[in-house]
Amino acid sequence: MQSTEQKTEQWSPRIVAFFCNWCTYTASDLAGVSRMRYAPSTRVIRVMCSGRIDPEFIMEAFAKGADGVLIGGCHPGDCHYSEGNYKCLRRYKLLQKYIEQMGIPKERMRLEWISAAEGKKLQEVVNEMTETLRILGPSKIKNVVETLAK
Amino acid sequence: MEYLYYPGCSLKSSGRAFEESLLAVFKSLNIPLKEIEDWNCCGATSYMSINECNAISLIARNLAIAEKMGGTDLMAPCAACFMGLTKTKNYVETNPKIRENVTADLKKIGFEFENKINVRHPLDILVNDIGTDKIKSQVKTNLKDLKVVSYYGCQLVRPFSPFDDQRDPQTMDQIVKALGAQAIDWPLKTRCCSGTMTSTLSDIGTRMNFLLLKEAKERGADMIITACPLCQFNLECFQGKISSKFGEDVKIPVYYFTQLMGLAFGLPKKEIGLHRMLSPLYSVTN
Amino acid sequence: MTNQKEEIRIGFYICHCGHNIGSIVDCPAVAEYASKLPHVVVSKDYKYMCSDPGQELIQKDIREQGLNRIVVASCSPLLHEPTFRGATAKAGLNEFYFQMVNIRENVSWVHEDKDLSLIKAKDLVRAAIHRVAYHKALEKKKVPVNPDVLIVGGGIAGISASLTMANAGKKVYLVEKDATIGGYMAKFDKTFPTLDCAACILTPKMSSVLKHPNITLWTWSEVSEVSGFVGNYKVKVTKKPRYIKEELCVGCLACVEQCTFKEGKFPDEFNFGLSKRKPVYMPFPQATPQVVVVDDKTCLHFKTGKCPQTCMKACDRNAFDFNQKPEVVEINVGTVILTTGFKPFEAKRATNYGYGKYPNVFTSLEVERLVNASGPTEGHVLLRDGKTHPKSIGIIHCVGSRDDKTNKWCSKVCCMYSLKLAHLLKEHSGAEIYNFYIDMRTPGKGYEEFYDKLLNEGVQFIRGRVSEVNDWATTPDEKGKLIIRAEDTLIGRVRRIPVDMVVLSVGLEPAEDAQDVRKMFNISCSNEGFFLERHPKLAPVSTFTDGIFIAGACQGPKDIPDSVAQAGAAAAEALALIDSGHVELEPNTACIIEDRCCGCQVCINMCPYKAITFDPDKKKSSVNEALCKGCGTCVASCGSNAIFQNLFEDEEIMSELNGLLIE
Amino acid sequence: MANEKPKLKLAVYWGAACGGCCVSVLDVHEKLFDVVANADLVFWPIALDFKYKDVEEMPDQYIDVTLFNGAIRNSENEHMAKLLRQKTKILIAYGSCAHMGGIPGLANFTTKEEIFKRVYEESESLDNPDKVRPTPEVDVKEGHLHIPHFYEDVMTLGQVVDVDYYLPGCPPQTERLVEVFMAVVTGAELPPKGSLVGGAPRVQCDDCKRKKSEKKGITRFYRPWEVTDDGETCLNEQGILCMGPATRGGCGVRCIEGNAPCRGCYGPLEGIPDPGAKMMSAIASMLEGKEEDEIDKAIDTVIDPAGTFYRFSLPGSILRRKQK
Repeated sequence: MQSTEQKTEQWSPRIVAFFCNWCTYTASDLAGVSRMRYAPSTRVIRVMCSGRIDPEFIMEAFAKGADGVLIGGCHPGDCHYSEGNYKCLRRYKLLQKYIEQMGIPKERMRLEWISAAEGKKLQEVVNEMTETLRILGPSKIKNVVETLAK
Repeated sequence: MEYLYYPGCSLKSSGRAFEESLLAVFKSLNIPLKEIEDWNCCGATSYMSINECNAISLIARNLAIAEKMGGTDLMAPCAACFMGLTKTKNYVETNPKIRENVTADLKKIGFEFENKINVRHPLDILVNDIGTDKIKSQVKTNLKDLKVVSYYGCQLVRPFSPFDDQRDPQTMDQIVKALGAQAIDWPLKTRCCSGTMTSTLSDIGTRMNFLLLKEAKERGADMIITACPLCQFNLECFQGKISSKFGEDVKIPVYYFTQLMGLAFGLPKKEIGLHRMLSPLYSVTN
Repeated sequence: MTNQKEEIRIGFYICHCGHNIGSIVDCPAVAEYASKLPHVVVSKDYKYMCSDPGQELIQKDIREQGLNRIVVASCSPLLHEPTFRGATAKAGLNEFYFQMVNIRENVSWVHEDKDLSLIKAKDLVRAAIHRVAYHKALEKKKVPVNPDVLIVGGGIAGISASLTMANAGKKVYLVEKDATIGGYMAKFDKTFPTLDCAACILTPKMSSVLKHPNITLWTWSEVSEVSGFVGNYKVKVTKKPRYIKEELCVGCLACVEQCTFKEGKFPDEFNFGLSKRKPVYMPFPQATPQVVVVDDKTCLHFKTGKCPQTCMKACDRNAFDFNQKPEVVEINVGTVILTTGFKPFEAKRATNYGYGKYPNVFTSLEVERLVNASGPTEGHVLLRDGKTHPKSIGIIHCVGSRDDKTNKWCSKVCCMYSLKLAHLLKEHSGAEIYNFYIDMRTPGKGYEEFYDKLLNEGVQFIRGRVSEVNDWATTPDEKGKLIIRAEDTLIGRVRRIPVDMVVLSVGLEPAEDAQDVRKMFNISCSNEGFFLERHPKLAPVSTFTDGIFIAGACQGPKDIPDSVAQAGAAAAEALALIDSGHVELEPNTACIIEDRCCGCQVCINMCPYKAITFDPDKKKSSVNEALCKGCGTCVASCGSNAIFQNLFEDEEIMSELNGLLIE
Repeated sequence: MANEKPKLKLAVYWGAACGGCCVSVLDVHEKLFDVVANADLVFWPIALDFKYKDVEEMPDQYIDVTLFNGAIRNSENEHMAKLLRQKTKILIAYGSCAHMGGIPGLANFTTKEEIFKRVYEESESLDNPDKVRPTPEVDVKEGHLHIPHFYEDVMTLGQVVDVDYYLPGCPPQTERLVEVFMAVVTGAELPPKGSLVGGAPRVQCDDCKRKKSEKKGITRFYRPWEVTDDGETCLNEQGILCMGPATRGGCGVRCIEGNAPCRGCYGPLEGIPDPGAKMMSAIASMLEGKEEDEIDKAIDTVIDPAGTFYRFSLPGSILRRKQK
């Protein structure tokens, strides 16, 4: 049980994490059962398949103040619904291009394949992303959006 | 495509025959080579064991130069160089601490090191890039009666074997076949040539070489070919001493595989450094 | 939209889970916080929500406080969602008015910082409370389970499972891709540790499979398509042409005798090429069914078209039909048991052992045939030349197992079968036997005792991984022998041992087609490629796909007893499902709002289950609820928001999202 | 007869707009007579000579219907929006610009500074050695001069005042305008405040005559000139990016009928918060390919996603503008 959790005095980013029920969400349970410590930055929203994730959700997350968005799906070829993860990947790729055009650093949005067996990977990914976001600092998207919507 | 070329010290001194034949053969296959500028030692000397970290940086400098010259593949014919460079690339790739250290060191001397150069061995290039068919097409001399054992030595395939089977390498044998000669299989392809022991612990060194030479002859080989200057040196230079010491004639020509290629391609003997060899190859050259 | 007329009354409960949650998350503080959130009428913390009193607490409040939405913050929904849904339903509220917050696996078990954990818990709770307001009443669909079962793979596991199911009165379809059932066990001479004859215990089972009224056996056949869902799978089986009318052939072998090839000419698969067969052949004497097969890759008729067809003429029952084409049969089953077995490690890959280079290096399976009385040498142990008797034999363990260069895993059966082969080889040839092993792994009833027996039989054991096998003779008497080099780690020296014959105890690998099979049946594989069980301890024969079970070596290296045991377990699981009569489906299916659908058909390709169809007259698409498995991929693809997914509607997810972020 | 009951007072105003919307009002052709028969145009800068003070002098709620087209780009736009809101019973955001920001909204991809730099310092046709920039307020001996403040961002009408109805389109389909107008005249029951009028309940594809199939399997997209449209197959299926699948119908698929892909000026369907997100999702859903590089290749052919999917709607989108 390695303690890789960051300390409080550091600013803790808020990551909205859309996890597939069958792989990454199960992996997060596994991480829990194995008491793997990781940064308390993620806020998980469970979906049945990464293919359900609508670009709308991700934009909304940023607009409402998320510092990052993490998508967790099954490894290629392992989708519980055979190909939902590929469909997610295609949308993600396009969205990524858009996000960058909108001046949002692409590091704020991340897609990872994390199988039900990879609690360790989940821990690493979350810690890694948390670090990256710390370096980027808090997202200003929310303020920008709000000042515009008088 | 053009390959960058890292000769290393041997090919400029004791192993000149290797360089000469290599360049000649590549020329006749018209594979462009470009020697990298201002290269330094490959690490095959004791400084590696004094401070590995600095040693790695020093070796990586060669890779950095190659990067700067804008190539993708760097060819290192000498087995020791090949191993040293592959090892360096591998360490930098897999060990973040080393990467940090190396990139920092090289930055100091003006290199933006990305470690993106592929380290290649001529055998790899000839078999996998050029292809044995192209080699076949160049053959002018009939070698069908020539029996050849290929001796790879240790460093080509151990600990890294990027292009050949670690336990039973094949590329040199493939070339022998392509040249129309008979490739004799033997289990000693990668067994130790005793490295520097021929001079430091000569009893052991010579015995190890005796075993190799004896087995080659036992299997009816007319010659041994190798890809390593040190192996070539060990196997060739002590044959007289060994024969008398063990009371058994183990004299057999030991050539670089590139020289055999040169012969097959009908290149002039001088161009492929035959004049530098101790044991003449009657069966082919006469 | 939420039903505007009804007032939303949310009950929130947070669980301490003893100290599991309570020690990190300040539960009372969260309850206090939640009580101020919109629509929250009741907000409580309790030691163990999943306990009966905990559940009664919810039910009581539903009745007395008129709650119509329930949120519980405790462990993972994958664990206790059913529990709390049940509690909700017991109180007369639709179970889908419930939402669960995971503050154990996702908070208290993975974080140490109490302040940040509290913030995170509040966020998650707020999200759930926003979300639940949008929940709708849904009905779980009950679908009947088709009692018929499909079993794929006719090895010992498949055979056992089939017989168990059939004896329980279920209709069984057993599909085997080879021409006979029996699998690897049929090739063995004896089985460890009891050394009873494999054929003697297997063949009776094989014939009872054939005779059993409840079993439909399709050999030389493969599953080619699977659709549907638990309880109602639709399966297409392709019967490969064997050019013999199965029902007519009695296995008299007249055709084989009369084949234009007077002698066997082609490597006999059953004997791993140690003998030759003709293009028309019976896989092996006890093959089940007793029906010959014509191999169209080697048969003259198919290769040249110029064959006298003496075989056909020899058949007095006119069983031949050279025009047979692949035939596809479609069956409906409720459950599936996969017993597709393994693939032996390909010895050539261990280049340092010289298999394929030195003729007298054999694989353990070849030797199984050599020592088999019905094998190519009638049980005589002979070298490749077919006449020399080996005087010394080296058996190398862990070939392709426990090796970074090939497979990391221990193949579990090799130690025991190597011991068995050592015994049989000694018995049949009297040769000196050397076993080279890394560790001797003999757990199992009577296994260690078997090892002891071998030690006393005078078989040599050398502890050390063999570095190489070569023909490098250093003394005249070594000429023509194979030299085994290994470090004897017990005496700490490298040894060179010359032998006449080397046996490579090859490990077990996932079957060639494991990936195709897993994709077809929509299950997962663990990293090394064996089928992944639902839970390594508590659900070893179930998969993540309901109604699909696994048994035998397809799940991981296994010996015969284990395979048979698993087959029984898988059969029991299948029977339990069948006898429950029906399955309940999560109502998270997708639905198309016809009025919004524009008929662009983007969604149709999204569905891996062909659940969406387009009606060209209406110019609308619609979802077949029975086929929809609820991934929601189509929902995201719709540019018109014409599709919604129950339990995961846009507004439900959006409100959860907003709840998460807006304090 | 119409003139028996008091005539409606009608105003048409433009914010940051091209003028097309104002002109489109004239596209009602002879129907214009029905309009004038029932209404007095009390304010219409593009066509009739009114002054702002005329509006200021009007009592509140004096105007029955105002068609406000154009986005909010500067202080003048905002001032007039607020003024007209105050003077109008029914304020209609008329056209894509007022509705979602429109083409002027694309300015949200840059900043005021960048725009001024380009216009007053870098423009090729420029002769401005002193790099003079507009100064909103300046005192000269003749007195105090002022021009509108240029805002940092473009906003939709709905983002500055509260809007009664939205009439989408660039420009709106004028038949729709007449319908709405007549509804007001005849006092028919009007849709709930804030709703979008003059749009179809379904997206473009519903009216599009082109052949659509379930097999999309697009491997790359083409710019319109890179391929020859067969004239009958769904443009997207031919790899020509068409916003139809996520764009509200009602325009009578004018562009597609003219063999040009839909650009999305009518915006998204009811209840969809972001115009581009859905389109991105739909487009990506038509792609095939599983290898990352295959997908990347396909995505690379979607030139400028933001500009394409938010051509008319950047300020009205969830993210509203490029981050600075």
